[in-house]
Amino acid sequence: MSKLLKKIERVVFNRGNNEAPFKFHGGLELAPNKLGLDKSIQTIPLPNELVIPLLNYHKQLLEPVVSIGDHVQKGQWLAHNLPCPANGTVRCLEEREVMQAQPLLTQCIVIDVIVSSKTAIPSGTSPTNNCNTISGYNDNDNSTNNLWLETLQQHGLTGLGGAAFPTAAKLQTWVNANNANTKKAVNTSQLATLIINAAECEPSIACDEALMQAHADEIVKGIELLKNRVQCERCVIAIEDSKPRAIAKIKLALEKQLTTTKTDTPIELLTIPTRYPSGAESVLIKIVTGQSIPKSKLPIDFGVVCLNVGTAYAVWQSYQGEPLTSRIISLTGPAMPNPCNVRVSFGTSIEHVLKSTGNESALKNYTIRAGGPLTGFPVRNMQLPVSSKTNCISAHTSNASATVAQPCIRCNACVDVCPEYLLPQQLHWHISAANWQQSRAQNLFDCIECGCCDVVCPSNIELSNYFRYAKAQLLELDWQEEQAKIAQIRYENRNKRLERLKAEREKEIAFRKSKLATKPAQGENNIADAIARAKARQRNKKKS
Amino acid sequence: MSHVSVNTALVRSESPSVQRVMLQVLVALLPGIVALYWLTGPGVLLNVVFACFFAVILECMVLVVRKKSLHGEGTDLSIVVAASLLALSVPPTLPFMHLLFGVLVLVLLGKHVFGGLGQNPFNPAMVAYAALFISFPQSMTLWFNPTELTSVSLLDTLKFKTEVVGQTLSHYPAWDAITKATPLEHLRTLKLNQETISVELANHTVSQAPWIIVSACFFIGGVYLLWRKVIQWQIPVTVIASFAIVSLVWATFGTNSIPNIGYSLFSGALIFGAFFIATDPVTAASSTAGRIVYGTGIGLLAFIIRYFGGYPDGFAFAVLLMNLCVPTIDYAVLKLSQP
Amino acid sequence: MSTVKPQRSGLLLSAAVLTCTLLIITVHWFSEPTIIAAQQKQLNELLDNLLPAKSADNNFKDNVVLIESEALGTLDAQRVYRAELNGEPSGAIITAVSTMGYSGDITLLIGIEYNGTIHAVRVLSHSETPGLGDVIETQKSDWIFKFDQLPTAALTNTYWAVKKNGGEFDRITGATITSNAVIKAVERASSWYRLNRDNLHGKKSVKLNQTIL
Amino acid sequence: MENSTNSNKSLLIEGLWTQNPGLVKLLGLCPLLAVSNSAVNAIGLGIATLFTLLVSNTLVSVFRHHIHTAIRIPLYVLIIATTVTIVELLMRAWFPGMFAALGIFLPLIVTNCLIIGRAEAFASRQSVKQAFIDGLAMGLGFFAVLLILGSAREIIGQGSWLSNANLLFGDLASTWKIEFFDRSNGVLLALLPPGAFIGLGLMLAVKNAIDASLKTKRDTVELLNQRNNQQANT
Repeated sequence: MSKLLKKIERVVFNRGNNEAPFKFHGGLELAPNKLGLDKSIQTIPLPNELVIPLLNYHKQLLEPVVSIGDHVQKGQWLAHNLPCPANGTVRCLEEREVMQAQPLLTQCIVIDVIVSSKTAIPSGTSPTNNCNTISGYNDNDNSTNNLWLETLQQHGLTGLGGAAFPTAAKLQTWVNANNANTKKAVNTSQLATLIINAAECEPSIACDEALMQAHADEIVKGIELLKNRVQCERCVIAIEDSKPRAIAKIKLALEKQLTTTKTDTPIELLTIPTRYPSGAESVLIKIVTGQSIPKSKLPIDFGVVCLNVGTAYAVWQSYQGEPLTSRIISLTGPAMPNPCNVRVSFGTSIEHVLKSTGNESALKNYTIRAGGPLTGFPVRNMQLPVSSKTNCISAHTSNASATVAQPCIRCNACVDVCPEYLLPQQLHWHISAANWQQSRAQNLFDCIECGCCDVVCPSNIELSNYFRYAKAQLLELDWQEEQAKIAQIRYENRNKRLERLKAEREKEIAFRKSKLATKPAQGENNIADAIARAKARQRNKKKS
Repeated sequence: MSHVSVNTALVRSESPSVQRVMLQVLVALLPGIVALYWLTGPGVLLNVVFACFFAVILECMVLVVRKKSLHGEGTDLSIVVAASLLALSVPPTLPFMHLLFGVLVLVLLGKHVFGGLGQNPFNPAMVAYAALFISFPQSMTLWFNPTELTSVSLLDTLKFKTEVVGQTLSHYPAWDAITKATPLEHLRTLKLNQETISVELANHTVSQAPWIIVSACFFIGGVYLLWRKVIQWQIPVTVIASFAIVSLVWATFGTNSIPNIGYSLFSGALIFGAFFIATDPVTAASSTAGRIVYGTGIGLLAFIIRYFGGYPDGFAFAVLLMNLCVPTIDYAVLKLSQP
Repeated sequence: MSTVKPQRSGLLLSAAVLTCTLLIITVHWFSEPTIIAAQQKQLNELLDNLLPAKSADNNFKDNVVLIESEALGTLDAQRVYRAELNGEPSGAIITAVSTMGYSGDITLLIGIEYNGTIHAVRVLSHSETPGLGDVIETQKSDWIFKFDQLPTAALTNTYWAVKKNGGEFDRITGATITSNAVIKAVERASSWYRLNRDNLHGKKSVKLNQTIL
Repeated sequence: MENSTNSNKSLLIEGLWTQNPGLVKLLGLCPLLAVSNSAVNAIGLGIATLFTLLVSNTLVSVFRHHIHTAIRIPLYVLIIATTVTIVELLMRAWFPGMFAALGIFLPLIVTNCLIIGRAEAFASRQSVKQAFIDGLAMGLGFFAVLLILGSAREIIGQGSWLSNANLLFGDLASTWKIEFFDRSNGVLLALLPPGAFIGLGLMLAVKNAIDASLKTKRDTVELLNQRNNQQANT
């Protein structure tokens, strides 16, 4: 059925060339509200202290490779694949709150920044050396590729779209595959496609747009590098049509690129309609290729890799020997005195960011949010450090979502806007009844938490919150189940071991018993012999 | 609960709200109410006012008992809409006591027994209608005879609606002259008497004219709802289309005991129900495909019950039966549409 | 309990069956006369209401003929109880069926005197709509009493309909069909009786297995 | 399995409330729903069921040591069927009107799972006294549900209570009928089968609501006690 639907869709709306993208279900046309794009990107001065969480993408704690008091250099590892953003001294290792929707304390390295001109690079692990061995674009044997991926890893490259997935891991399976077929694990007619996501993920966030306006050439070079490394059959950069200036800049850079290099697969520039959440990975893949990715699969299974435009720039920076230690952040919102886009080192506190951009007054008077209006969250602690996930800080006069939620009347507005074909009202129903497994059966995990349903809900229900909560509950349940299974196996193994030991012991006892059983017999013989001998002796004595 | 919150004020200009939706439904009902007033006299207004008044009072009482905020569920007008729909479905001659029973069923059995707004599997107005229809079949199948209407004043109607309580209708032979069965009830009577109904039907199409106007007014209201995007097109279109197609097929190939399409569509509760009853979002299917299945089911069941069942107009029962199927429809659509 | 032997179980079961059977036989034996009397009393109450008191001196409950006539609604055999006074026919109780009800058949008992005057009509069984058609039961309304003492011989054909259709009967509100069905059935049965009464009273009676109607 | 720890009081509470056959175990719903359209019908069936339950429980308990597992079900059925047949015969003879009103549901008591259920689950393992009291409690519980449902349906449906009492209690009882309003204004829905289902559903809801509120109360008291103890300890 789904295949049939897809086929019909393909025939009826046969799109997918670079002129007209595929349509996706649902979504919302929201006002872009981009602020501060007229200003150039400033790099804000380094703060006195940087706080670097020792937590990787998989929420595992990293083992620090530096100790308290060490002098550290920009680019030097603080832990495995975690480059230091600035020169300084390791002040301490302590638990700090990190920027996350649910407050979380975790181990962080706190660094006292030393603002000084060049100091000698200390000995130790310094990843910057490797990239020198990478030669031109077209040198593409496996060993070079592996070296390149290793460099990306060592430079701490993660996606800059919001999820911060490690870039090297994303590219790994693809880079070393020699032909297009091995690039597709799932048998599809899909071309092996590299998609550069230049559709801003949310309204009012402008960091990608600002980046494109400022660094179009570098971005294109980065894409070219990626394209040649991964050997894709198609390479698309998708930009929303609400960004004419960025589109013009990129177009110009692409043309420039074409004059310098010759290639079979030129980078396509795809202008897509401005419709939230076109910046979400699964939705963008749908828009560009027409392929919907079920949650059980990864885009790479369908021969597609999607990277943020910021990541492409970071790849180019990495190629230039620069590790990823800072990112562009949008300072925006109706109550932000001086909205702008600035480059901020990871580990800088929100307070410092706002103070050094002339937005100090926003700290006192208004609500501060990290992230956009739909997927962001309010921040109360102004000392939280910026990370590669932080794309926006906004200020508001009040928290408008404080309206009281009313009962759901199942008006289906949420169904109409859901890009993942979910039935949010049905999920809400199941979750309200704590029917976790039922919500899983209704594909809860396909939810991308875009928040479209929250926007259209006439009853002001915070639907995506329910979904986050239910996901957490389900993961917890799964974990418990797994633990129970492990415990069960452990218990069974223990029982087996005990049985084995018991059997051995019994065997031993049986063996000893049998030994004992034979011994007394011998003993009797001995006695009998002794008696016989004694008697014989007596007889002999008598005889003699 | 996590601390993420969508700042909806940042991205939406006009905030949709349940009150606004309900208000639009009430506005859409106005032409139909006016037409019914013109056709059947002041009884319909009395019904609407009385039903809404008691429904609101009862709703507030229940909310107090259930320790719920009056600001949330009490002011969202949903109960006013449901009570109005019930009041428009029942005859204008219905005694107040019977209507009160209907409102009781609507609020208690239709809505709050299941947990209040949004939790009820069955359309509350139709639950109340069905309960009334089964409980008081005499007063539920009686309407003012439009041709005698000029002689019925507001005072007369009030008298009828209050005094008849406690008495059998047959004790009021005088009222026999100015009341009559609904057109569909009449049709059924004819059919059961095994008389040829084609002549009657021809005459009836003429006397049908006022009913067509009433249906047309409800149709206008329904189009307004579609225009304001309060309802989606799938349900009304499929209800009417499936009913029309089956009627057409039956009238062409079946026996002559089925009236023509125009008569079929504009008599009874079909138009009113297709736009206002079946589209109740709480009890309808969710997805587009689901709504199509749901609407088609209602149209077919309404046809079957009307022409082959035990009741003259089975729209309420068709809706209730399809309400039962909604979870299954939703689930099936979800399973089929996802890879 | 598992120590009990199977043979013993069988014996126990047989003994229990025997005891129970004996018990039931005993109870049946001493309650049977009362049961028959109660049934007879019920029947008598029903039938006695259908004919005038002291209009019969024969045991008309046993004086039954089975009639197959379309006039009685169906072609199935219907019972007719014949009453006699001093050896002369004095009336009959006719079982008639109407197939024209709103839902399903309506079975009627019509008590009619020899001169054609209806003494009373009662409904034996029906499945009319509760609240509408079921008011033909005596418990629910007194509509059915409208047939009492109706001199059918003196009535014209137009009399037998509800007022709305030009007849003389009040209809049951909301149940024109049911009213008409009963009226028509009574009309046909009474006219059939007037035409066939002499023939009917001459017939030999049949012995019925059941006494319950 | 013999234990006599069940006090008579707890057995009665179980039958009437916590393990009520009509509201908790939902046993014997067919006659319960079908016959509860008037108070007198309900009383008639209630008494018949109560009597059958008493007799079968007692007999099963008396013979519990002599019944082999293999033949226990046929024996229970035999005992129950005999009791029901006797009840039926007696009713036909002395309460013919009641017998006619109850119709098929009187002989159908044989198949009421409540009776065989109690015989199998309780009477076959307990002393005669316990089994008798259990039969009484369960029968009374069933009787109570029938009576409440029957009364409610009769009052709402036809505006009267205890009509036709003469069928059960003799001609003297024909004056017992209490009339609240005219029959023609009754809510017919209550008398018809759907009314039985709705009525039982509402009774279940009320019972659960009472249980829930009792539990909250008990929990609160316990919590307070715990707190007091803690304070006392500190």
